[in-house]
Amino acid sequence: MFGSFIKKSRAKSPWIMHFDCGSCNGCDIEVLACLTPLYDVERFGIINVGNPKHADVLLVTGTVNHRNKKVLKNIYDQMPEPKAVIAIGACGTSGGVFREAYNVVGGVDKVIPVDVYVPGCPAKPEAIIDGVVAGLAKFAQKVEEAK
Amino acid sequence: MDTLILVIIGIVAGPVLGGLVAGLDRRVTAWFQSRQGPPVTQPFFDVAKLLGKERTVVNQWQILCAWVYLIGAATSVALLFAQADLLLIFFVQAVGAVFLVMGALAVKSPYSQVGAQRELLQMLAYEPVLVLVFVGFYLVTGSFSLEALWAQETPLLAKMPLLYLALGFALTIKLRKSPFDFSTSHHGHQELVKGVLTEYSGPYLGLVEIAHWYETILVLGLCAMFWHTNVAIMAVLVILTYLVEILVDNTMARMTWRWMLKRVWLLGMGLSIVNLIWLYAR
Amino acid sequence: MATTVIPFGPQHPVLPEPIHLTLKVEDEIVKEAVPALGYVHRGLEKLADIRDYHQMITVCERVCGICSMIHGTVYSQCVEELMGIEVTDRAKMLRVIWSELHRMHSHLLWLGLFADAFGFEALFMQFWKVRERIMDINEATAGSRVIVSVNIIGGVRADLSPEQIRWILSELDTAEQEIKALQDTIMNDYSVKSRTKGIGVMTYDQALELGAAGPTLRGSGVAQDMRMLGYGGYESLDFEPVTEPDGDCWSRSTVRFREVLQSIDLVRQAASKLPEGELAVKVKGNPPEGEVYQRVEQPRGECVYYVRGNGTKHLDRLRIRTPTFANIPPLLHMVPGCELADVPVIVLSIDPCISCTER
Amino acid sequence: MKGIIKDVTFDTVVGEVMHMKNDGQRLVTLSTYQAGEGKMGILYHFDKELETTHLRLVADMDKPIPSVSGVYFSAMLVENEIRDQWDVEFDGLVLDFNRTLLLDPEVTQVPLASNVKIAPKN
Amino acid sequence: MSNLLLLLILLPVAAALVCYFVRSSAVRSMTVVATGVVLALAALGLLAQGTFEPIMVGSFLGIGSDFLISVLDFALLGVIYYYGFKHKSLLIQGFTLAQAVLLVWFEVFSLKHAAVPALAGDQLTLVMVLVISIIGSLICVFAIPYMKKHEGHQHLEKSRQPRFFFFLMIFLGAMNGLVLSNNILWMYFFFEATTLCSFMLIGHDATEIATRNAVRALWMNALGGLAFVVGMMLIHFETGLIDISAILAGGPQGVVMVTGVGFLCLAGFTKAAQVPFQSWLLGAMVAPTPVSALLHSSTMVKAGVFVILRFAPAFAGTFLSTGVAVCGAFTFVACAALGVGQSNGKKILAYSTVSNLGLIICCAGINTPLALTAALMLILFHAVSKSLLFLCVGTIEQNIGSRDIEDMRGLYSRMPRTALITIIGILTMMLPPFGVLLGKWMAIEASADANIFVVVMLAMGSAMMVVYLARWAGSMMGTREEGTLSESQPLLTSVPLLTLCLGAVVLSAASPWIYNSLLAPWLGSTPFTVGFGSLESAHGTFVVVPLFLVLGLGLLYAVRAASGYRKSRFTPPYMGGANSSVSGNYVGPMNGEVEFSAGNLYLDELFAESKLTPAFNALAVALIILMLGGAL
Repeated sequence: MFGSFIKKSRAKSPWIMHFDCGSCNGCDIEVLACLTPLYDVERFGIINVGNPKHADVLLVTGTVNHRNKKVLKNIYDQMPEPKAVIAIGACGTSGGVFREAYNVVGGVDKVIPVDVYVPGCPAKPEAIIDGVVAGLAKFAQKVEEAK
Repeated sequence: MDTLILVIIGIVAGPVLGGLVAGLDRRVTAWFQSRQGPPVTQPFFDVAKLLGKERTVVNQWQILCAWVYLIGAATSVALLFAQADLLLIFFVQAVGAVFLVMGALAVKSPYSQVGAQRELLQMLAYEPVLVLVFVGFYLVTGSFSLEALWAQETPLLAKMPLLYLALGFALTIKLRKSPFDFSTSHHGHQELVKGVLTEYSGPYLGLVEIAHWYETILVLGLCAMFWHTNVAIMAVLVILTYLVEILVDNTMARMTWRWMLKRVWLLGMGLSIVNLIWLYAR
Repeated sequence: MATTVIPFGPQHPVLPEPIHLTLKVEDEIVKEAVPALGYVHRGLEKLADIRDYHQMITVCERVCGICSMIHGTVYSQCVEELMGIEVTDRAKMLRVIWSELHRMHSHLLWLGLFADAFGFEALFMQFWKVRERIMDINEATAGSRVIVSVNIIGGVRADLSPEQIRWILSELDTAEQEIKALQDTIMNDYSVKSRTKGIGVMTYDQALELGAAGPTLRGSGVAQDMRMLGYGGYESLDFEPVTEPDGDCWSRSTVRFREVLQSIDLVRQAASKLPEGELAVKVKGNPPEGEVYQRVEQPRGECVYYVRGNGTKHLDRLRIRTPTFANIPPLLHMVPGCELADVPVIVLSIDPCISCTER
Repeated sequence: MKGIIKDVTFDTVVGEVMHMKNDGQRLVTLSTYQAGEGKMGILYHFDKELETTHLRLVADMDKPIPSVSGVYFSAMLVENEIRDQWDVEFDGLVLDFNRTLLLDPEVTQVPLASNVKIAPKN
Repeated sequence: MSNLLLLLILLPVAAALVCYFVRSSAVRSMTVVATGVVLALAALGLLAQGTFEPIMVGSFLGIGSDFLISVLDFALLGVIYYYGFKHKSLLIQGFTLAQAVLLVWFEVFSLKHAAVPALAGDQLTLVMVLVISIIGSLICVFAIPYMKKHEGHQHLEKSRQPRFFFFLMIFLGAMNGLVLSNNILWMYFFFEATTLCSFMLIGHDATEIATRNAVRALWMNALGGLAFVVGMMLIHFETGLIDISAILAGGPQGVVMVTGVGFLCLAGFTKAAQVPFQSWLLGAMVAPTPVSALLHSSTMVKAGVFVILRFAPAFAGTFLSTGVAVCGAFTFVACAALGVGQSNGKKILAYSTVSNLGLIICCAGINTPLALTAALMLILFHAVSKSLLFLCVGTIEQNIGSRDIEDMRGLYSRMPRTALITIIGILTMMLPPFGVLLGKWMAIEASADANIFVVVMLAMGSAMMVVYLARWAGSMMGTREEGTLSESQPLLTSVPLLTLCLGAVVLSAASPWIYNSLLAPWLGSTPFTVGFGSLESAHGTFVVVPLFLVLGLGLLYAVRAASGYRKSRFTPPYMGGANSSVSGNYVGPMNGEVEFSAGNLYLDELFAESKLTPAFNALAVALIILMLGGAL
């Protein structure tokens, strides 16, 4: 019984952690806007924790460059399972407008596995919330498969 | 036998009530911030999720310390329900608090280290105030045991109004509310990441959270003792006190420990001493 | 006395963007702060080699999402000056309106983050609530909330109808009331004052010597605002630069606070003076050889563009110096000696935009 | 380009900058561009009461360039950036990041030197 | 009976002579261990026989023992004067001369020479004898391997260990003598003997700083000796008594007598290193660690506390009593505050000791049965825990070469055994259900009846004590790396450590029964009743055994959970995402490796030793003058 409660709780309490990888800030402020009164994601139990050790979902905005790819990998490794990664915006999914710049590695999936891609330049808060929901479904599925 | 039943009630009801209080707290806070906020049962989902997460630690001391923190907090609530000696309740509570700090000091993380130091300073601030509150209690009832309270005919608040205010300081610190939320904050945005809790993760963070619920019940229980003659007024007093806590939390910035030490020592101790002198003189 | 070394960043909940400061603290007093950058560096100045001068607007707008409008404006102005194009007055005034809206949303966003830096979450929520009005205006008029992308070389691509302008003005009236109500809260609150007054002090002379820019400079009492240069329509608007004398975090936040109100006023002025005319002039050919140096006032301060053309459709050199880049040396000056708890407050008080800084 | 432009050389640059400082000028920034094979142009932009002054230094890239960070601390950051982007050295840089301000060891090419073109990544 | 008593006093003296004259280290070790065992057994034997009425001591070789003591008194004073002369200390010379003059006048003109029973033993004495003989002996045993290593570090040409153990052993004898004396002159003699021994031991290493600190200790204690003589004379002047049990039976009798007791208390203050005399004890930290352990936990300082506690009935209910309570409480809070600012492990322990002694003295001043019980409890449990901690610090220092608590960070990874014992030792100092906390609980409950200053100072002090102890214990925890060798300790090191550690825990658990059998009969009225393994009083209840069971089982469960750590994934700590390959380090500016470094908050602007000490000293002097003046 407790096991099923835990399973249910996972979907009800996704704690997010936002990492800005080299974004132009456009997506970042939209992620923050999700927390604010208009969108209020805390309704769904989503909290921005800012510490990978407490987080369930990693939101990554922006392109990966040579310096922050290590940070990104490190943060991902420090998150306890089960976890999901959501790449936000054109840059996070593919490198976007910067993809040919000399210090750019590319999208987030060049470094860590990504579960959900949220498009947009910048992605709108609605899209980000939708992405988190899709991510939760993904990670419920992952937990099932792991059994 | 009655005591045993009360203790069991305390141990079981403690986290349930504590979780609900935390849920209501988030709800009211959201209301203050023009938001809707999560469902009241949200803290239970959070903790259940945490308990189901992968166990990751930096070293094994953290596991030990998280458990002892929980055990200490639960024991202190049990003692509260057993109507034991107030000082004893307080010292047992300190066992948990000290272990939480030691677990944070055991890891090589600067955030957790600094957070632990700040947590110790918080203890330094509220402990003397609490002891003085208990001394006031003794002066009124003639005993440090909670049992002695029921023989009193007038509520304690009438005789210890200033001590109740001083207790408010201790309460705010213990509940980790602004302006005293610098060792760890309920909100993630702090210069120390999550301070003393930075390195506790997954199930161990869940344990710490449950222990925190116990502590909430402990301090609210202490507040409730100030109006023991009437259950309705007791409830109103506790609810009012907690609302004031949330109000303060939402209308104050986070302060520094330097500010805290000066204010709590001067104001908190000052209020206590004035009240105690009055009690001695009586 | 034992030293604690604290890695402040690159990933840190207080920092909106990755930057790193190695803080050496004793008794929580910062003794030394060494920065590390490059976590956001993409190298987009070099993209001028493979994107033509029209495409570069898109890139320049993404130097920073928060001040994207003004990056687009200054880039367009540079190319226009290089190519000798005169933009219509209507286009100039429309640029002013969107620029000032951008400034407002940037400042409101910053005020929220700043409140969050000293743990005043309720205030963060309130500022961001007001800010949503501006975001709505952006979305309704330009089709996008953050990066409005209205600039093109030679003018703007979107227009404002009289109804839209009326609606914008009425929204701004409401916003103004809400902001003034918040002003009472933030400026007179005891806890806010004690966390910001006297923290991170930089005097008038130091601010000039360290090359501070924007509100950071004006917070130290230097009346310098690039809009006084009178570029792109500002020459016909009436305004005084906002300054505060103390040079501490409180001054800098007050400057930004008053600038929000000033921007509302500027939008009103611009709307009332909005002339009729074409939105954009036709642009032909490539930028000729030559160099252009342009400075504009962004929400974070003075932004400098240096552009060299070489006669091809690719620019020879595009150099961007953003305000935060100029404000990092002052930051390094302000941090040592403060309390650890004040570091986030001081760091945020320069309104860091690392994405700008590192491009 | 608006504003007064003065040419300086390796020998006079620090003295001129010092002169500007004594005049109460604010160092805005340094701009760089390619000035022919093996040479780069550096512009030192100054501001006083919204009036702009530029110092132009055309430098050989294989020689250490005199640093002005001793005069204006704020030049430290931009000189480090130039060091990263052009692989030039500065003489007397107060805080030398040694080409690590923006770049990591993985980046082997010199970003802004003209003979190195960026190949689009796959 | 009296043979047992003589054994307790004279056996150490004999052992001391053997140590000094037989220069074989094997014989010396044997002697020390054997003496320790015999002393411990003798103390237990004395305990088994229970309390005894004052008894006379006969004569040696035809010389009356009282006369012998008098002669030895002057000899001692002579020796002390010699050292004062040698180190050019006018203070020592002055105080000693004054003592000698007063003593001559007292013994020759004033004293009515009558036979007075020299030795007596009540529960207080028995507890003290147990503490001295068992804990003191353990420390002496610990000293054997310690001194070997210590001298190994020093590269001495000729071992100075004979001298060291000579004084160590004499010390034990003198302490036993002190607590057993019933004749106040005997007590004075032993009091002075501990002064001399401590001087010798503090200065043992003969470095410049050691000598300087030893001289300081000597002049402060000589001042105490002078106060003792004055007190003794004043008491005799009013009551005509030098029989302690008779003095106590009489209670306070007039101004002069109470003032005399006040001077005895002052003597106790100097010996117990109360503010403003704390500096001698801090200076004593230069001595080898067994000396610190001996001086701070079981003997020297306890002598001061003992004197005050012994004479507590003689000032019950007077203003002096309140004065003593306030002075003690002040020392408690002042030294706790000074301890917060310290990073030197031995200094922390020193301040914590002085602070706890202050608490005991405060209890003696409160002077209710509850408070006196608290005092005795504290003496017993503090001695165990504190000596354990000193020995731990000594062991750690010999291994890592530092006594700074910052250097002990993560000590568990290097010295798991010692670190664990130290952590347990610290926990027994500050947390329930252990004995020291039990004592502190009693003290606070007792203080609620006293005045408000005492209450406030106790509340502040106990909070500060938690701060500096908790952070020390916490920072010693650390990760044990795979493949590190388990730590090896010599038998003579590990036996005392383990015995004391076990003792601290087991005695705490047994505290209700210790109270019942040992402490309760001491006072006429019993403040506590024992039920369900808990101590109940009118003030409140401390559920010792249930708490031990609940917290103990909880701890066991937690330990079990922690030892299942292999099920958990080990991750490096969070470093802003910039972790380097070494745990705790990160990649910082210029892609450089930045090493982990953390320091405690010492609250320098609030708790700086250099700023606080003069202020506290001045306040304490004022309080002491008030205390003595108030008695008049």
